[in-house]
Amino acid sequence: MSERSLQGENLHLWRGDRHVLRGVQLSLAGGECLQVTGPNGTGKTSLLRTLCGLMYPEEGRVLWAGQDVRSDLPGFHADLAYIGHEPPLKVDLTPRENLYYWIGVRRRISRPELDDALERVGAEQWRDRPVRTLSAGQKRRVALAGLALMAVPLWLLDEPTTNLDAEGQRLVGKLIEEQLLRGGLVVAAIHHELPVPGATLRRLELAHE
Amino acid sequence: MAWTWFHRLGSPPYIYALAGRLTPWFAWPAGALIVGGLYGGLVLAPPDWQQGDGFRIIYVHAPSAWMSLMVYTTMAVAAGTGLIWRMKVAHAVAASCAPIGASFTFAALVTGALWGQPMWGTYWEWDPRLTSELILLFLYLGYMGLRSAIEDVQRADRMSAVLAVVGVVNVPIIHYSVTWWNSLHQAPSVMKLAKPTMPPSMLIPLLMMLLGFTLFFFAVLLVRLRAEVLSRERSATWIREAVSP
Amino acid sequence: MSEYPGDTEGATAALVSAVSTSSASPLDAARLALSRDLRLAFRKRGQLVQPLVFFAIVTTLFPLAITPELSRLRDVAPGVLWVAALLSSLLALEFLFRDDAYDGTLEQYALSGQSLTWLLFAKTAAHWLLTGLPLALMAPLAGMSLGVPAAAVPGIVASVAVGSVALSLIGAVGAALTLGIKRSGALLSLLTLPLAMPVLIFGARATELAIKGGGYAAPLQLLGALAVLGVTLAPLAAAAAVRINLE
Amino acid sequence: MKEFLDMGGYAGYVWPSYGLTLVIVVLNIVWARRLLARSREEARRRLAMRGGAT
Repeated sequence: MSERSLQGENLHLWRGDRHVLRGVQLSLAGGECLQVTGPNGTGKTSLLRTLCGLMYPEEGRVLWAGQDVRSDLPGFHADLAYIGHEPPLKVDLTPRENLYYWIGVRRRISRPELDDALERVGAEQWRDRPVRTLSAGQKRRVALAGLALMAVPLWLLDEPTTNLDAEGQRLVGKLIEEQLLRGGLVVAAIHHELPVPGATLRRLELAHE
Repeated sequence: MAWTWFHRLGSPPYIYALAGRLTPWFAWPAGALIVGGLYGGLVLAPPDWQQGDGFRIIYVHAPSAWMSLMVYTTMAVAAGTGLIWRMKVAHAVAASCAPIGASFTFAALVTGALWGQPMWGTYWEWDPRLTSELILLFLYLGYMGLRSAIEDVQRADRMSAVLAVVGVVNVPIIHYSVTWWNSLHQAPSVMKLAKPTMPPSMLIPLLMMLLGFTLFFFAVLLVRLRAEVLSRERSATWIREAVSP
Repeated sequence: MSEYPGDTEGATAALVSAVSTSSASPLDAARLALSRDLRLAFRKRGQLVQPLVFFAIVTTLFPLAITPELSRLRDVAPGVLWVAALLSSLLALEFLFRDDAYDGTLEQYALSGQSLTWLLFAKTAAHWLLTGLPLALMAPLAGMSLGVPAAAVPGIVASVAVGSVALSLIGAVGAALTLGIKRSGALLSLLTLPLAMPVLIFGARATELAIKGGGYAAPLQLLGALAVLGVTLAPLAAAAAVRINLE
Repeated sequence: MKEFLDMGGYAGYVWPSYGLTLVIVVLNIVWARRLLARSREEARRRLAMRGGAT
């Protein structure tokens, strides 16, 4: 089993007339967290979507465990969790139902496992209410529960602390810390500081042209 | 390396220059063949024993109908190539094909109707060939509609490529089903093309027209291709040379 | 922290085993994708019955437009039923992927490690269960109002049921292709209807033969062939289109 | 000549067919050339804009 690692080699991405990613290099090993910063519109989201294989870079490649991810996309996807700007939740379903379907498509989960995860993010009071009645912060917490439930080594998080109160932000930090302790990798696009210990934290600053 | 030619075909500056050089090599023979075919078809070929001079519509109807199918197939092959190898030039070819094909499909429909009036006594007959041609026109219009509805050129390329491939799988099915449907409801059509018994004086002009139209398609395609390649490019250096007056 | 399957001190090794042993089988994944759509549809029952009501209204229009004479309506009944079925199934298509694209579900499907083609097939199956099957069950009722004899009912149900499989699949491709486009309704029809014409031809013929009391096996088999071809190819095309849309 | 133009009584069908096809052929040439001219113009404009910015 090769070492868990994520590399981006010389990534170039164009969106229409804009050269969004201009030769981005990154390398991340197990137990490390990369914090991607930069003003709006500098390609943080595009970088995450390129890393997870949704977007095709015009040049360069992404390596997972030393292998080009294009050679086995489903295998790579089974190893990663990507949470975008909006938590991927159905407003007509409850948090419990949401997680049951969302995570269930990827891996088998038991009911107690699911309830534990929801309890962990403080959702036991409202886990059976339709998501449309929840606040933005509560939705974000459900997404965090899903993230934990996926049990995958690579996390790609786009602004994971948006809409969260101080306690919620600490929860994000705690989850990331645990993920790193397990030898997992985290790439987070974020405006402010991630609340995790600095030793494992690395930075990538994106800037405008 | 055996694959060099393939990679070179994917290079926009190379294609832009090549298309410019090749255009006259298709345009002039196309012109000569069409003029020759017209003379042969209108003047030299004898009137048909059954349809008289009315049959001469074949010399414009058949090439148009041939174009409608050939261009669609070319478009789908180019689109598929673009999808599989993520080749921008192939998408540019597909994008260039659609308006040409649609216009000739329209010509095939109208000339078919004009031929139908003296043969059937009505302009429109639900003849399988004409019905298929009509559906093909809808397919072209759908393709062009989808393309124009998507702002981003690359996304438009790839989305419409999927549609072109789906469409080309459907064309034979549509043709078969329409023929099947027609055979239930009426006698076989009078409009028979390219009868094996056609004398050479009739057949040769037809073949000239078919080949002439095909070459004409490639000539127009090459001009359009240059435009499409240009609009997909961002690298300034070769464009500056290409467009400097 | 007991909710983590591999959450022990020894970290990496446990995580690896947890991931590799518990991934969902393709069958489970498809079952979940399908049951999620069914559950969502039953939460929004209003949208569920709209295509059916539309079908009923369209079939009512024809007697008003042509004649109330059942003997004459019987002749046009196959065409009326099939055009109405085609349009009703089209009506529900715009929403097939729209919500999922909007709330990120499609993105998660594409990144789930499962085959996107397969998951979209499951979604299309759900769509058929929610529109095609009810239409097939309703078609005989509409047929009766057009003077169709009771003996034709099995033939009508069978042909609409099989034909609507093909319609759902063709529609799924159209819906996926028009995902990123605002006000895509007219374009969706323009893309989908020409592709659906063979289904209309064979379906109407099967219905006609059923009404006349003839053997309708041949057109029904052709419909079946179209459905099989759709099953094998349409989800692939839809998945390609969805991926492009996520780019 | 008159006989040729009459097309054995089919003139009303033959000549419009040829005419329409000719129009389509010519239009294809015109449209293609106009498209190329326009995208060259566009490319030149883009170059000028980029040149002005840097």
